[in-house]
Amino acid sequence: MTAFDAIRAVLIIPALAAGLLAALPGYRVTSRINVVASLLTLLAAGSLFFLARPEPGSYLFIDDLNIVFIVLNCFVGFTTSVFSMTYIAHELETGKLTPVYLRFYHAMFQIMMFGMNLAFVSNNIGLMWVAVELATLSTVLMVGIYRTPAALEAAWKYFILGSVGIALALFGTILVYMAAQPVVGEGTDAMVWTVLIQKVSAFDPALLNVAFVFLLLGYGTKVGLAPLHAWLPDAHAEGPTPISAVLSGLLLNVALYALLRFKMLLAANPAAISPGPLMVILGLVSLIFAAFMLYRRRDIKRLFAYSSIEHMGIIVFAFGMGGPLANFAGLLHMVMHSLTKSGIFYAVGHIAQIKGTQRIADIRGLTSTHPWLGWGLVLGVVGIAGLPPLGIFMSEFLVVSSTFARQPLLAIPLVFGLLVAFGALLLRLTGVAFGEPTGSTAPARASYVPMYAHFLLVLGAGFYLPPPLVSWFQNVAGLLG
Amino acid sequence: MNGLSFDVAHLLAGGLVLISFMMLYQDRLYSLLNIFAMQAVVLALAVAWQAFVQDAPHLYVTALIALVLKAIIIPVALHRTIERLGIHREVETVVGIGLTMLAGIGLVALSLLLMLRVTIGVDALAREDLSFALCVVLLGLLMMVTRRNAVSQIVGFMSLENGLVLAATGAKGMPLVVEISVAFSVLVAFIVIGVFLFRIRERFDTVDVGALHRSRGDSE
Amino acid sequence: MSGAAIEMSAVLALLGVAVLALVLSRREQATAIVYGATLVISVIALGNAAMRLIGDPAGVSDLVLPFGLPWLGAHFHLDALAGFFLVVINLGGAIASLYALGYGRHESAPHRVLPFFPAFLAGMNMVVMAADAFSFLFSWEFMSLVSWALVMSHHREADNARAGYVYLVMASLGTLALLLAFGLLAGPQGAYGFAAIKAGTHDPAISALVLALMLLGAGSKAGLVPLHVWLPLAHPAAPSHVSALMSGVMTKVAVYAFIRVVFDLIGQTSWWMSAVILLLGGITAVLGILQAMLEKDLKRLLAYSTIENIGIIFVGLGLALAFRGSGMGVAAALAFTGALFHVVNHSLFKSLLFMGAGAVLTATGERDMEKLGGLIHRMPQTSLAFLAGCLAISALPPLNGFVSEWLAFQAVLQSPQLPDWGLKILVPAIGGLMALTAALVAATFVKTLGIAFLGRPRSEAAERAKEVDMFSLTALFLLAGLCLIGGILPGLVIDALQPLSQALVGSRLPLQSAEPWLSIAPIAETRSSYDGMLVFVFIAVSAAAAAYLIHRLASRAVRRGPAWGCGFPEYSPVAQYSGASFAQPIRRIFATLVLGASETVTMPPPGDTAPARLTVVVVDPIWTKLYLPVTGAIGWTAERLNRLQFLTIRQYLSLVFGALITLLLVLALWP
Amino acid sequence: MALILDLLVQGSQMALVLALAPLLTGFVRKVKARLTRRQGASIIQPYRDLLRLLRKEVVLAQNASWLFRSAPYLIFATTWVAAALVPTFATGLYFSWTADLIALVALLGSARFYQALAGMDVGTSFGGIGSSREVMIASFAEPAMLLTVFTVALVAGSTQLSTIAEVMSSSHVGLRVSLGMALFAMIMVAIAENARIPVDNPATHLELTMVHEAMILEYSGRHLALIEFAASLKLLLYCSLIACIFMPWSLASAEAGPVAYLVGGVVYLGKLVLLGFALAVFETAIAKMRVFRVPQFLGAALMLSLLGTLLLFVSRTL
Repeated sequence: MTAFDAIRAVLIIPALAAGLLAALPGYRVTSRINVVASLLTLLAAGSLFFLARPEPGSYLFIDDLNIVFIVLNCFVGFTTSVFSMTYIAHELETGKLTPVYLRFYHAMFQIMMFGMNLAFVSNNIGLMWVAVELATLSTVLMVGIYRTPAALEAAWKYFILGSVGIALALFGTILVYMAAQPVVGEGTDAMVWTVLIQKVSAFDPALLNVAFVFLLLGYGTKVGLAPLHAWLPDAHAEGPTPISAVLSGLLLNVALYALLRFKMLLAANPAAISPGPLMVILGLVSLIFAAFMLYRRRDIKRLFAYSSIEHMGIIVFAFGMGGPLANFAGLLHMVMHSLTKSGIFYAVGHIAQIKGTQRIADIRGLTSTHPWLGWGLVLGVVGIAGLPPLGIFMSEFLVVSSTFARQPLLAIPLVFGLLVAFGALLLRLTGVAFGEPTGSTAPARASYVPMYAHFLLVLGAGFYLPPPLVSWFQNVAGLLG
Repeated sequence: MNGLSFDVAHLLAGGLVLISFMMLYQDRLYSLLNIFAMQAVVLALAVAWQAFVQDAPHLYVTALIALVLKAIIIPVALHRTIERLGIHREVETVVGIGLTMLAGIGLVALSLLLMLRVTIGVDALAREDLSFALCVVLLGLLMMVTRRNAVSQIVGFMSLENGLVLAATGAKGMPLVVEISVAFSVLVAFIVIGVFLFRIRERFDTVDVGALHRSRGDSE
Repeated sequence: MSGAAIEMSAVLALLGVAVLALVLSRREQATAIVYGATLVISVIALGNAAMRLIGDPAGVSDLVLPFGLPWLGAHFHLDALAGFFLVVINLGGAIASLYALGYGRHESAPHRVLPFFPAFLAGMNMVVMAADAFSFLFSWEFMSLVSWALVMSHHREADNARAGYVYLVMASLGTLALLLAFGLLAGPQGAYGFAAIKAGTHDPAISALVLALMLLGAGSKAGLVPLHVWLPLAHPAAPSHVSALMSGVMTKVAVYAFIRVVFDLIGQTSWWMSAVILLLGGITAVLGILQAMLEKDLKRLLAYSTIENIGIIFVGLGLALAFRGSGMGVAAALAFTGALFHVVNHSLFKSLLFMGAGAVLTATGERDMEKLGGLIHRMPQTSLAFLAGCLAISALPPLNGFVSEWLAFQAVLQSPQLPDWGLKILVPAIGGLMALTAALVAATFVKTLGIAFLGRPRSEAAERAKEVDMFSLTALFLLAGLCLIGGILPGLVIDALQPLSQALVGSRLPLQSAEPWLSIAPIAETRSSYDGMLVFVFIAVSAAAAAYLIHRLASRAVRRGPAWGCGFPEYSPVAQYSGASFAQPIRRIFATLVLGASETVTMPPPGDTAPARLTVVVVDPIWTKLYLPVTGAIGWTAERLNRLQFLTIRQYLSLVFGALITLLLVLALWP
Repeated sequence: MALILDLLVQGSQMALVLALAPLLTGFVRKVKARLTRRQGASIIQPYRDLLRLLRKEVVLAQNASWLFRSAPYLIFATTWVAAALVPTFATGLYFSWTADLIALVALLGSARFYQALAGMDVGTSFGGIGSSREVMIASFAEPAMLLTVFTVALVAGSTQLSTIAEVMSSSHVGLRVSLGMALFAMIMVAIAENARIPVDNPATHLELTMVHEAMILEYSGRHLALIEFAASLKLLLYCSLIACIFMPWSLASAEAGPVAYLVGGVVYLGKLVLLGFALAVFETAIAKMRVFRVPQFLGAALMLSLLGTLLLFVSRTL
């Protein structure tokens, strides 16, 4: 089998699974099928490493950049499916979900995986746009799945803002096509990324500039950059926790990936504005804004949603800075954040189920009552706050130090934001994990495997990055320019 | 390409912008819907003309969708929604109509300013189309943010999308145009259904701050 | 196996113990196993480091591990400086483990202490070993993190939670400052290795900025005013053997960081920088000891006195920097030696005192001195060891505290040769501050010992106190003995320190072991000399002789009788002088201006039998003037921004719209 | 042989201070009595008191601890060692380098430390008052003393008393403002440290005014004797310190031979008489001040000494 089959497998397995899951009743079977399908997808994705790269087709292709995203995507998708087995079982018992919705949920989960994988492997900016929209719509439906007023409102907000974002992104895409068309010629080729990146230097800079603004805002809405972030906290807070995990861990990455592709295009055109400054500014704004917003949060899932905004800010900032060090740091940070944040959401999901609330004020002393969950949360928050020995420390180290050496004035707000966010996260953590326990002390019926699997990976990365991974990251960092 | 085709395309595109302004001007929902239907018709014409000029038959599908869905079905659906939900008939504006118009003119100026930087290398038709499309998009957005009713916001969104379709069809030989327009129609349909299902009466602001305080863990 | 390799394997072993502790932390015998293991490992590491320091001080053994930054690897090294601080760390670690073998058995939640204690030791060792920016900061923050976990070990008390919070936030502020400093030193290419940094040249502006950042970073960990606020909260919150490590040893790791960067990495500095350090040090010393004097919580008092000692150490370092900058080699060596000597001393007697406080805590369950008293009868050995600690920290001969104090004063007396007038005038003034500090320290520890151990018990708990176990006592007397040895054989320590001073300030003091009668004469005997050994012998002999003669020739009769109560027959222990009343004169004189201390007396009206009240308020001006405003500002901003959480969709859309229009405008107006 | 001789000289000095101390106290008392038109006790009365006390039994408070009992010996020993190390009739004695000026101050400090602790041991309020006030006074007196030491040491370029004495007696020092200030400061400190009027009154037993006496209120018998002895040793120490620094005339230098030593000894006695007389006059001339005015008195000393140190730099290059 060639890599192309692997790519197709990555797309087809979820699609088939979606159909199957939509048809089958019964949660035991479906949830297992869900896991199996995700596992198969992961295997297919993993095989991409070892198989020879095919020539990029006009619709699908695989290169150093997107393989990172695909593998990460499938991995987190797999662990999430494992996590959602226990989680959804509990939701069924408490009657928050009915079997019908459960079927729907599993189908949607696979469709979303399909959409995201498609977005990654698509070599065609039009196709990529469609895929992103598909992924977004499927998550919208899942966010509203509880049908409480808050959930519906969150889904609605997500839907409207998302649609506007989609529209802007499309306009940007059209502009890129317009820019490409005179050089590349009419037809599909003018939308094939691999072709564009070769010829982009000849494109009309003015068109590219306008295009980038629309793309930045369009896909930036999905990345959750302030001030386009509004949908993100509520969508995380009101949807089922597995979806929160996937949103933070994956969907933001999808949009980020799209953004990066176009950044590379623009960077390759000498006459166009350099995308760096815009991204740096948006990143800083998001970071500092989110850092302050963390202080007044009362809902634990919304808290971590805002921390996702904060970290997306850091990542976008890093990519905006550019250069081998910063890009490396950005990639590393993205991977680490996906793993850590989804792990945190696994923990939070179980915690919320045990305590029967998401109000931070009602959750206390977890390390005493539920040591595994409590210390897991501590580990995750410590990691997300950028403390060693977890992986994010390394990326933050690189971002801050390299920035301060190049642009001291940019490093000050960066450090300020980091510190403010740290203060808020630690404040909440102290309340939740320590102190006199409150609420139910019933033992958790949860599988800690996904959570601790993520944390162990991040922990390992904090100590030691395997050389192949490193050279590969450096390679990609080089691609990003 | 010969002058005539250019002029016609130019005329139609300009017509779209004009109609966007008319929509901004309206203060009654029904007439707003009618004018939107009119914009859809003009869009359909423009798309059809492009199909004819670029002799790209698949574009006729897009034109047809525009005509059937946007000019007929959705306006009717919205009419019925308004009656069912008893939404009262005035367009609630955030800022005065006049101010909105001024802002609109500013937007038009801005988009022209942006597009005039584009080199003449790109063929003139595309260039004009783009600048007009940008105007329509921006005006649609402006409408969304200056109107309170859900309905008029949807209308704004759809006119924004009209702008997109215009741009897409204006871009010569752009693939996937049909698919994209279909996808968008689905989106719009979702929105309309959403409005209808969720009984979103006056505005998207159903859940005001007070409601948030109740429904979210984030209140003081 | 090279020195560095042995040291790092010790670190790995410690981490292994930590994991082991995680596994069996809830077992009964876990305490003995873990602390036994840490004791052994620390002793090995101690021996290794000491051999490096004495055996071949000039040599450097390097070690590169395939961890950390991929393209750089994790660099570790063991040179004289590292060796010295490793000795301090592992000595403290070993004795703390020994102490904990007994003390740990009283721990309420051992599973919250055992895993982190070895990790804490490992972290401190790693910081000192690290030879590149990444490994350094990694270990540094790791150290902060595990010590935070230890502070949170008694997390159910709300104060501890707050303490842990303030501590970790301040710690990460420090880490970020260090991060920026190393970012500057490493440059855009990211040359993070210490060797590379040292090789590179840094222009004055950069090195000034780095120094400022180091004062922020290392100062916040060491407890330099105004970054000291976390220290009196966090150190007491931890279990006592950990408090001993945090106060006695971890602050020294911060000092190490400062020395490593300022003396070793950035090279030459200009005079006003040392002036800044001197001022900060002097202010820190006085403020710290004043607050200690007014404190009634035994462990917090010790924490404040740590701040004071850090101040003295930084004064020493500032002097060394000033002299080095003015090319006065011997004077620089003198000041530097004094500072390092004080590092050793403080680590010894502060550990001793904290462990003594721990013993009191186990025996009585009280930290409030106003509830103690009379312990000298019930815990005589502990009291004796604690007395030794108090004498040492009050810089009284013949114990070690005096020697470093003496060296510091000798260094101050070199100031007239300074070429720069500002320093000429400043240094004696700082000397005055140090003299004031010394006097206040003595006063403070008279109070501590007198209130907590002497007099009559002020509470039930104090009456029922019992002497603590053998392990604790051994540890206490070990430290007391070391304090004495350091005091009577200072020459050996000074000689051991000379390689460092040679390496870092470029010159050394004459060989002390050559001096007659084990005396020390850092510059010349005609200038100044001191002989701890003889002083000790003289005092001992004359005291013993006096006692012997009197008992022999005069009388030895003793009769017990009631104390003279000014006519009152038997009156309650409450009537004794309390700590607050003991401190009152000094509070009125000094604290009124410095700490805004205020008394309010509420007298009941005549005829009313209600008691009169005297309430004393002492506020740390730095907390109210510096920290509260900052936190307030953050809260205010958060409140304002929080409105954005509750907008309507239309308003959110207008945000998007606004962003779009702004960017388009920028584009349109782009040149 | 030479070594033994040196040791002899050193030993004789130690014996000398021991012998002279009560005499000085007695002399001062006698002069004070005479100045107030009283007959006054004999000049050797202090010796008698000491012997009497030594022979008496010790009455200990019920809860006096080992610290309370060992403190007097330590106080006595430290003070004696300190006193013995100050050049009296000759400089450069064999062990003179054992402790320099700073170490002397510290030795006196430790004596005070033990005394304050002993005061708090029994747990009466008087002990508390005494110790608390003692450390308060010390917190001014000690820095003032150290700064005076700085001034002197900066002039002499040494903290070694013998060296200082030599430099001071040499011609090129001359008269200096800062030295004058140092002298004044040291005298004020000496007054405070020796619990003399106006800071404290060794004769009073009115509880509320006493400082030094309050600390030793519980002491009796040999313990009291030792403490009294230490007190008079301290007085002697300060006198000979002032003498050695500010009037270092005809101090015999090391190995100067018996004749020089003899001359030195006689001159030394003269200095003591002078200082003792001055002290007595001063004490009779003024009244005791309130405890909370003491800080102002000693604060003045502190300021004087600091000014002295700083003025050095403007006065003349060193």
